[in-house]
Amino acid sequence: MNVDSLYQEIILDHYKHPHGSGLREPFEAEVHHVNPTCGDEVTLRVHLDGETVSDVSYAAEGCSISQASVSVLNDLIVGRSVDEGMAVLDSFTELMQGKGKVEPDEDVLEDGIAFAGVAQFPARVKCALLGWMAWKDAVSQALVTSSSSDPAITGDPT
Amino acid sequence: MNVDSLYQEIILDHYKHPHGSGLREPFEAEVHHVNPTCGDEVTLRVHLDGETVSDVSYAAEGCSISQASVSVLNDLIVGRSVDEGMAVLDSFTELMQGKGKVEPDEDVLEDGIAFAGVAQFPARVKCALLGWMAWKDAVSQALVTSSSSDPAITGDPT
Amino acid sequence: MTAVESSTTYDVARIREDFPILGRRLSGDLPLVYLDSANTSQKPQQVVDAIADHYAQHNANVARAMHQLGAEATAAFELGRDKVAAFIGAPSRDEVVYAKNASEALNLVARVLGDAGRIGPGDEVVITEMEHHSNIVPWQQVTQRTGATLRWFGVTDEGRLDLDDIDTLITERTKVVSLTWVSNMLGTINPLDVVIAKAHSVGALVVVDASQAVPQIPVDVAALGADFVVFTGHKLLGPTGIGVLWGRYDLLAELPPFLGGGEMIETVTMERSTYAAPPSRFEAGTPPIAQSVGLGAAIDYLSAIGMQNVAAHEQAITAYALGAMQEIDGLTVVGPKEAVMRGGAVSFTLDGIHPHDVSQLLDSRGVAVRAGHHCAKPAHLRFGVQSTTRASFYLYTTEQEIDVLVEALHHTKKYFGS
Amino acid sequence: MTAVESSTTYDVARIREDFPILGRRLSGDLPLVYLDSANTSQKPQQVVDAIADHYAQHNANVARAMHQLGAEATAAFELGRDKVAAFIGAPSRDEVVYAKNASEALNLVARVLGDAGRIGPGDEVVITEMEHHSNIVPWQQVTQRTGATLRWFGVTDEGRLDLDDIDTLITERTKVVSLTWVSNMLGTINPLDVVIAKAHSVGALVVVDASQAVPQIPVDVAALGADFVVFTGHKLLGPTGIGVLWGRYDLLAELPPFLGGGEMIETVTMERSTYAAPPSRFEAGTPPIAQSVGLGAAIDYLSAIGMQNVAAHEQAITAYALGAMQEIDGLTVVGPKEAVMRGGAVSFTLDGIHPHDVSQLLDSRGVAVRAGHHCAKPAHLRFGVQSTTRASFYLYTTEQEIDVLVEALHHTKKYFGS
Ligand SMILES: Cc1ncc(COP(=O)(O)O)c(C=O)c1O
Ligand SMILES: Cc1ncc(COP(=O)(O)O)c(C=O)c1O
Repeated sequence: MNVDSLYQEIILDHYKHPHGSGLREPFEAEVHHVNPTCGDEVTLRVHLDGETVSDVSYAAEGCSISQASVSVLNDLIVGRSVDEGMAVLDSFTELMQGKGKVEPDEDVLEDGIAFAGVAQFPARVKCALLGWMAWKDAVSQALVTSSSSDPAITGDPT
Repeated sequence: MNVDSLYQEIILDHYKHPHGSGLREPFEAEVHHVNPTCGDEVTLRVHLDGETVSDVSYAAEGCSISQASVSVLNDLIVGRSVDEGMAVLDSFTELMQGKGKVEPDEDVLEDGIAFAGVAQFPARVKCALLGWMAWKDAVSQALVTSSSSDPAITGDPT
Repeated sequence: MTAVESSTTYDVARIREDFPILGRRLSGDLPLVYLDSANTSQKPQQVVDAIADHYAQHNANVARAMHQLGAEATAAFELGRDKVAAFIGAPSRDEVVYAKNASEALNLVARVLGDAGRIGPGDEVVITEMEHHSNIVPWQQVTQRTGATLRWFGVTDEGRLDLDDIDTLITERTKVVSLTWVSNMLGTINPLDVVIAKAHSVGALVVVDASQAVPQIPVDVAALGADFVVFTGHKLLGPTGIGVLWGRYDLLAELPPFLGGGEMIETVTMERSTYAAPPSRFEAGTPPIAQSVGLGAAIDYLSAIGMQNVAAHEQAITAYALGAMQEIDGLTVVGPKEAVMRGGAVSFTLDGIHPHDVSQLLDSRGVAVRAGHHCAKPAHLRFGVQSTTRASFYLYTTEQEIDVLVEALHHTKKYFGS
Repeated sequence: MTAVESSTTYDVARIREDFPILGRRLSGDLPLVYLDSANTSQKPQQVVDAIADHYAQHNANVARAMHQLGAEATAAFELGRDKVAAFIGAPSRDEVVYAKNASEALNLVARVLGDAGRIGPGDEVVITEMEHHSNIVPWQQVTQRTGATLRWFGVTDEGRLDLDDIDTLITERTKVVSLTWVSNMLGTINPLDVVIAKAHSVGALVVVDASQAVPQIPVDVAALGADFVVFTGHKLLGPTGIGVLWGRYDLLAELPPFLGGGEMIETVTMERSTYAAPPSRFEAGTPPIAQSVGLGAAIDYLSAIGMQNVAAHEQAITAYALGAMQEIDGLTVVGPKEAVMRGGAVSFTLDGIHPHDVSQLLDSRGVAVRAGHHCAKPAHLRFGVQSTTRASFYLYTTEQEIDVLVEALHHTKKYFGS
């Protein structure tokens, strides 16, 4: 367990220069997730355009791993269909929970393969998954919203 | 720890032929004590005549030790003054809690010295003390009753 | 003949070697004959070592520590939970909540059902006359607090659950039915399927006290179909200080927390708190870390032998004991007299000799049994006795030990001249 | 110069030999530098052995067993209680109630005070902003349930209890004041005498969370004058699975039970139950038997060293650490910055580096610290931080270990380029 395998250059880059950070409109769902162990937090919004995830915006407060991971999520998910996004989520989750024994697929995960090292640090897996769990939650809520109302209407669903 | 030192002949005699058993009138106080561990029970009444304990009557359900001990109590206490009775109680309690290291005084405890062996069986000490604790409780209640009302009046203090 | 087959492969002498205490000599250099396993079981060396090794090499607090020791301790602690879940056939590890013992687990269920308003005025809770006090008092407390009514099944002369009244007992008013799987006093194994089906038909929840069941019979909570199942580590070759509540996840997820504090929260401000998902929601404070490791080792030990084999041995030794003991003049077994739908606890009376005195005399021969009400006063009252003596058996009990018991009972009779 | 004298006789190298885990090598063959004792303490071999020996040679259930093993186990279990009582200066052993941890003990007090009607509509409970979640959530729960109001002391910029408001906070409406003796996050030692005097002057009860105090300072509950004092075994060299509630006997004797079940009863019928005297009344089910034995061994260990000496060492090592750490650029101690009225937990931030990342880098050097909110979210909020890194020390901590910490912090800064 070498700490350098955890703090890959790519991760530190995303941490210092997060992609797509900030909360934007429009959005169909906003969620707030907390890692109860350490207090890391993320507020995350999803904007769907039909089947397409046209935006994932967020405000995150947390460690390098949790912040870099939501930045990579933004890269990987925006512009994809919900189904494709879910497939990426599955593959990222599988990597994280694989205890270092799962070989990441660069075609699917792109920069996300840098998180392979995190899987060897069980306490950090939750950090890496925080944003992804928030996205999963937000998407399910957005799908409910968009199926029960005019998908074009957006707003603050408090 | 020889079981014969617990089951002295004297104890088995008192167990088989308890002295003063049965509930009698008059009495100033009646108490019901239970050994929560095993369920042994005693109902015990005290009748005071001025300073003198003129009767201790009881109905006991329990093991040989608890039954023999209340029978010995009846022998030792009835006819004594409350203060003398309390002194005997103290000396019996001291013997029971002495872990086998206290030398019993036959002048004070008479047949009670047969309980010296019980002190080596911690689980049985509570059995031996059940009736004595009940008596202590009953006497304190009787003293309250007799000091707050005509000492000649007796009845059922339920 | 599988029974014979399994008894030839079941090597009790080999098993006993794992239990250091079974080699103990008592006062008078007598060998220990431990027949008090329904009270608490003995521990194999494997469990003792797992606990010692944890403290000596891997100790740290769990969940909240990010360092290597913390990761080791967390993994070891949660592995214990995985083992418990697998052992009882729980659909998910998140359905396994740790408590300090079975009593706390039962109180937890009773308290949160009350707090959640699932037990209220006019509602009824149904228990049985053969329950352990830990499955009586919490229901008395919650029904008193909420204005509900406590009702109970009676027990037949044979020591079986009296199901005659089931249709008048379990009605639309019934919100909870809580009963033991195996009685710790009578030994009776209850027909849970009948009770669970009836309770569910009226929409009541079923709590099963499996404290005496999990140690001696294979348990599959998913197949059982109850809503909550409770048991305790120390009767299962495990350490003191740990109990288990298994609950259906959807129910646990709906219920409010029990104790408040560290580890059970999602977020805390001075004004208000939100709570974590199960099982954390019900586990306030530092959990039983080393105890989970020890319980896991106990489960590994039992699983290696096979719970089917443990159950077969328990059955065989109980049949042997019931036969031998009932040949003694003046000895009356309180509870089912044959080893049918019956666990390995045999309570009895001996004419004219108080149970304390019986157990004391047995102890003088090295035979450890329990005397008293066994935390089941109502069941004793039902049979008109204040207390009984109880011999109880486990995977390490031998027929020779039963023979020593019987011999010691004869000696007891002689000693007290009856 | 008594300080120098006691530090010459205090042989930390000798003490470390008793803790097998301190010889652990971590990943990369690095020696363990354990600076997470406020989270949980390590265990000396003496404690590990006492527990193992209990299970292997003396295991039985307590109170209810009459056989020799039962007598041994009961004596060992109750001896643990005697040791706890003596260690904290309890006037009577019957004032020592065992819980599973400090959190349960705090919940116990909050629940029974609520159930007893001692906290009701219009009443107020006062806590502080520096409490551990386990001394916040139970009071939120009980005030919500009973219609009472929760109020709290603030914390000054220096991390001290803000006593300015004491006269408006603690009033005739106040029924309970519950506060920590030593903060697990800030390290602050609170002026309990002032708070207790004020609370008692208005007739309020005082609950002291001594979870961080009993391990590091000599405690005399009789001299302290609080009504309840709570602490936990695992921070005191003892096992997990045991906590202690000390309570004034007259109060305990008045209060209703908490959990219902075996061992806490006087008598049980199906209709109703009566309850045993304290401490049994509050200890339902099989108690933490082996844990009491282990805690007793821990107390023996600490007493042999002398709590005065343990406290002096804690003071000295904390002063050394505060000095060395605060020389690091960008490091800010959250809490009192000098070792005055202060325990051995030092929480800090490092500019631009998240505490998780700090603790991860320290771990890569073998240094075990805690990162996060330390179950004290409100205290973090007070200082405008979401989390901190905390190094905490105990009787086995050396100056060399602090030096390794400081060196590792410099490395961390370099690693993250700040
Ligand atoms: C001040 C304080 N109170 C309460 C607790 C809770 O102790 P436990 O987790 O053993 O219940 C802790 C430790 O976590 C603490 O530091
Ligand atoms: C049937 C039954 N239920 C509950 C309990 C309580 O278990 P514990 O004392 O571990 O809480 C016991 C054992 O004492 C039992 O036999």
